[in-house]
Amino acid sequence: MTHSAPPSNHNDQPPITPQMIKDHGLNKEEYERVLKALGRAPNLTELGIYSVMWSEHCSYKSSRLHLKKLPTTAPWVICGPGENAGVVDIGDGQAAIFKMESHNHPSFIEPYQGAATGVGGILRDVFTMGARPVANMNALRFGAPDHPKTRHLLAGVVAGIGGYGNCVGVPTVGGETNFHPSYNGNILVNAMTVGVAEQDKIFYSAAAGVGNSVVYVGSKTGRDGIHGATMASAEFSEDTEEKRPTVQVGDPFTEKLLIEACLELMATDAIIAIQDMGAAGLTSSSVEMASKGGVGFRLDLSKVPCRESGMTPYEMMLSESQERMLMVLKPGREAEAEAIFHKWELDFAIIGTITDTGRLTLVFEGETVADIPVDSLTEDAPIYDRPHVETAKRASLAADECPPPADYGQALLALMGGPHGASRRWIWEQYDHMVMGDTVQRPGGDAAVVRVHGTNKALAITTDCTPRYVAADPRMGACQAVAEAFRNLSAVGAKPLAITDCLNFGNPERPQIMGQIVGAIEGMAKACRALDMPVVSGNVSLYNETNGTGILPTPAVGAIGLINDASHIATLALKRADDQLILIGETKGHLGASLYLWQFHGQEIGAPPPVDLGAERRNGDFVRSLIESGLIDTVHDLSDGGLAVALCTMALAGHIGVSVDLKALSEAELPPHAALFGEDQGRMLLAVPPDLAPDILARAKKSGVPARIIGQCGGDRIALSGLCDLPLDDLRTAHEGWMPDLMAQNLTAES
Amino acid sequence: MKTAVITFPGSNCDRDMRVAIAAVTGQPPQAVWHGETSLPDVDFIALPGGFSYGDYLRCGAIAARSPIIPALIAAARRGVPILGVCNGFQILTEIGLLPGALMRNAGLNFICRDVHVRVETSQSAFTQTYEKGSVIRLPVAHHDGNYIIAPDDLALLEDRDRIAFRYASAAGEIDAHHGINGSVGNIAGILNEDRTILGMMPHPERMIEPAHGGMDGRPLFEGVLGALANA
Amino acid sequence: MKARIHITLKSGVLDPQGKAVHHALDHLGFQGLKDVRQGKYIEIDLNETDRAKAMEQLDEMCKALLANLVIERYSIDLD
Amino acid sequence: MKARIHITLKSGVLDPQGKAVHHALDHLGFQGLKDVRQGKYIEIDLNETDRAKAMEQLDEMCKALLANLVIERYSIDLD
Ligand SMILES: Nc1ncnc2c1ncn2[C@@H]1O[C@H](COP(=O)(O)OP(=O)(O)O)[C@@H](O)[C@H]1O
Ligand SMILES: [Mg+2]
Repeated sequence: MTHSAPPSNHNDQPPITPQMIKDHGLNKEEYERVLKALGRAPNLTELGIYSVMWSEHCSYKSSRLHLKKLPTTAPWVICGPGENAGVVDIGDGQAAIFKMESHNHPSFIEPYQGAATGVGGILRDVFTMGARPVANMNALRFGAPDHPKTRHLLAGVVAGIGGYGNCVGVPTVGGETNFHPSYNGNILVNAMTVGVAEQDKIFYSAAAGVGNSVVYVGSKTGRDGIHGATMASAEFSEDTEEKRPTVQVGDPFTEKLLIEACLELMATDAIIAIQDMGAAGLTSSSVEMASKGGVGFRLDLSKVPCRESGMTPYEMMLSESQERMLMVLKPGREAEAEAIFHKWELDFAIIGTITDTGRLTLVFEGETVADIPVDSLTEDAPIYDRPHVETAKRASLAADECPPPADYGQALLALMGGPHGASRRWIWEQYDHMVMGDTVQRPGGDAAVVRVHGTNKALAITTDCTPRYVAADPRMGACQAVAEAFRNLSAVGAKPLAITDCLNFGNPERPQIMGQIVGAIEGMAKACRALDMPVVSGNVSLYNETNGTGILPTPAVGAIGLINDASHIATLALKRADDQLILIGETKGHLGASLYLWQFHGQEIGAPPPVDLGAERRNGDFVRSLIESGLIDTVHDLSDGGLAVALCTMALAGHIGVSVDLKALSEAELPPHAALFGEDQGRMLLAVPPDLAPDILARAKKSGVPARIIGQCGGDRIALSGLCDLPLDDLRTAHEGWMPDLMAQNLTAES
Repeated sequence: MKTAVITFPGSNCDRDMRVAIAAVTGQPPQAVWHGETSLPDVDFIALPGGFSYGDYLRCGAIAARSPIIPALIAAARRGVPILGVCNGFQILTEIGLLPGALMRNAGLNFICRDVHVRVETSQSAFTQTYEKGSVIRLPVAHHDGNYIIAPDDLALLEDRDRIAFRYASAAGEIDAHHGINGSVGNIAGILNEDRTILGMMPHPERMIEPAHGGMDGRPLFEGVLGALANA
Repeated sequence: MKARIHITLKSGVLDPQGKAVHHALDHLGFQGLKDVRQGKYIEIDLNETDRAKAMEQLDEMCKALLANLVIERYSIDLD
Repeated sequence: MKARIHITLKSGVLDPQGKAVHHALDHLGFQGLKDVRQGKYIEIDLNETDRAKAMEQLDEMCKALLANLVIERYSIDLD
């Protein structure tokens, strides 16, 4: 079948000019590709469609080549990357479905709505596949705390995440928050959703069945977020600002209805395929569904429910209005579906049918306004092997090259009461982290633990990345992010299953940045293989830079693990006054690229701590087995700030002091600041009753896991080898006070 | 015993409430959709928390005009015990079954954490299992829990021993410092004149089993549902 | 016909939002503010062409839903 | 001097509240409503007696705090 006739220029679409091509972000070669694919010049609507489908965001044109290096399979992986979210087997016929996604740029422009719609988008990715969302996470990076924009952005982002997640009724159970000047002009807002589905009720996006109805549900389409191009032509010039708000406004109430309506319909067998309308809205959803199914779509845009009058096909196809989905229904099931959506007071419209033409054909008011071979939008999308240079290796740093603190007590106070170590309570108390009644481990622990409703199983969830390390060595840094996720999951007693990622980087057209991307992906791949945590979903966010300065490379990792018995988990709070502290893993006092250096000396130098994936795995497996067997209940992993931060965190959480002998940390004597603040990987701290300690040490020995008693719990002070003796109360005041004090200066009220 | 939980569009603690009731009674409550115009014949009705209609306009305002509300009012008149938690409390005040109103938290932020509340009366089916003056720990999760009421009406509440819970310190002190959201007199929950309706901002259904980190909410359900079972 | 409805807190009712905004404005250096109150503003576009009928309808809407008369009052302007 | 400030969503920006209120009014039987939009209304009582200066101050307040100019616009009335 041929459709050679070019579509009419509906609404007198202007002829394509070089400026318009440029405004749509297509370069000369890419436009040549368009001409070739169509066999003629595109009209404006078609140009817009190519532009969004071939954008970095949709096509992954800079990263695709390298993403292939990531391991994506394992016996427990049901669906890897390529669908809306990754799916893993969690036993008993159930599956966990999860993904992380960035909403960096919108959140910088309008923090509340940007972050809120980020949460909305990632929720849709997960429930589109048939899962009920059960947990949200958020990984946030802001500029320097004293940067004039930081407080406003932090307040807005947190309010937005809470505003959306709380309303929808999905608990936000954890995340991470960093501050670094490299994010001053480009914050990162990465949101993750985890959902649970029955394995025989998982929904995919491949359309099928020529003649079947293509159905639009959810909210109406407005002119939201049509920013791909500035329309220079006369038709679009008047009042352009007003007509096209570049920021989408989220409606969490509608999202909640959409979740319930979709899950209700999914309980029947009426759906053949379903896809949320995310970035590039109707365009990407219809193209992806058609392309995956190897079919064509014929859509009548006159049927699209519109919020505003006079919307053009161009606008409808490029709108990023929120809370919308596209579905293909089994023949004859339309009325049943419509009744469900109407019950939930949502729009429902049959906007087209599946064809056998392999083309995306758009009709509006009786005229064909676009006619594009579907494959040309996906398979023919450009892929680039961009030039890249490996990040120069940094020399590793000896401990005596870093000056010790003048006063260890003051150092602890500054660390635990500073931007990096201070409590994030101010953030998580604005999130409903308990709704749904299954939050077993609330924010503040190494990993959140959320029970699988109605069972005694639980999912553990964490997000991790230390951008300092990635900047120092992308390969090692990304490897470390995966290792830390593995460690955090193991520390609560969970078997790590898989990861999702958000690769946040600067401009890939610069070889140094591309080098970071390639290095990070390869480092991540290596760790994922060694730790048996395949990547099942993810997202790439590039061009995170302002005025030529890029962010620290930030490949954020979101990971989930499975706990078979939710009554056997560990938490980091000390529990008994006479427990002994056992350190698992080897301490060498590695201070390169450490938090200590950065916070106290303002230095970002030295190689990051090496990651020994074998040791990481051994140590993690060992600790997990102790938790699973019910032997231990108090574990914390060591990461940023090393032993010092871990000890303080455990003591504060449990309201019990500690006394530690730093000499007991290692065979060779280490300078105290290296012992305390060194960030050697693969370490965890346990607190166990004294009569159990010998048994645990013996087991460790048998498993080839380094383990040493380094001190005990008790009292109400942090006492470290005579170096410091700090009242817990002072530490708590500093730790809990920092963020509220910072935010008390915030003057922009979100109301 | 027959119980019901009413779900409004945007309710999101309705499942939690059903789970809590079922845990105590052994029987799942009936889920009633707001669009119904009659209630099943039940002995107890709960209005769950969440964000009915997104909390748009005013919290609980749109839900309070739902088709089911006349039936709810009729049940209230018959003396059927009604529990409204969080958004459920807001809805009850919007309907007028409880006095006063719940406004934006004084600090303007959403607050989700455990708080201590002092039990101010054990003279109700809901609070009979607690000792008057005892302090219990329950989670709150709300943006609009700042209770206000006209001075005369407040005097009446106090006079008639209708204040069920107040935000307090762990030791039971009631002061501004422990008033988490600006509520007058730290009020966290109130009863109607007949003591058959309880509205409260804290979530007792989130503290009913060890995995929740506490069980202080359970006696409330055992009290009101046990009283019914024995009736 | 277009209506503009203002819903404000009754005097005497404490206004947490207005207070917070007042506070924030003070901090931003805007001096000499005696009072700040926050209310709602609702625009309704009606098909009704008869002013009196429209007014009656709007009044009912305010009573039935838009204002909580326990704490709020309203005023209606019609084009 | 008293100022009345209206903060409304720019046209084209989704107004979830207005939408929900519209819906609710429909259900309550108020027919023939073409559109409902919800905004904020702020009353500020200033000490400033010079109109021009007051206006300038208020304009700054709106820009600095009261309105979110990415999605909202504002108008100021002075007594
Ligand atoms: N934005 C956030 N939202 C919710 N919880 C957060 C956020 N940022 C940090 N947290 C929580 O604070 C705790 C400390 O975070 P972090 O220092 O990153 O832990 P770790 O180093 O063990 O990974 C964790 O429990 C984490 O979930
Ligand atoms: Mg972490």
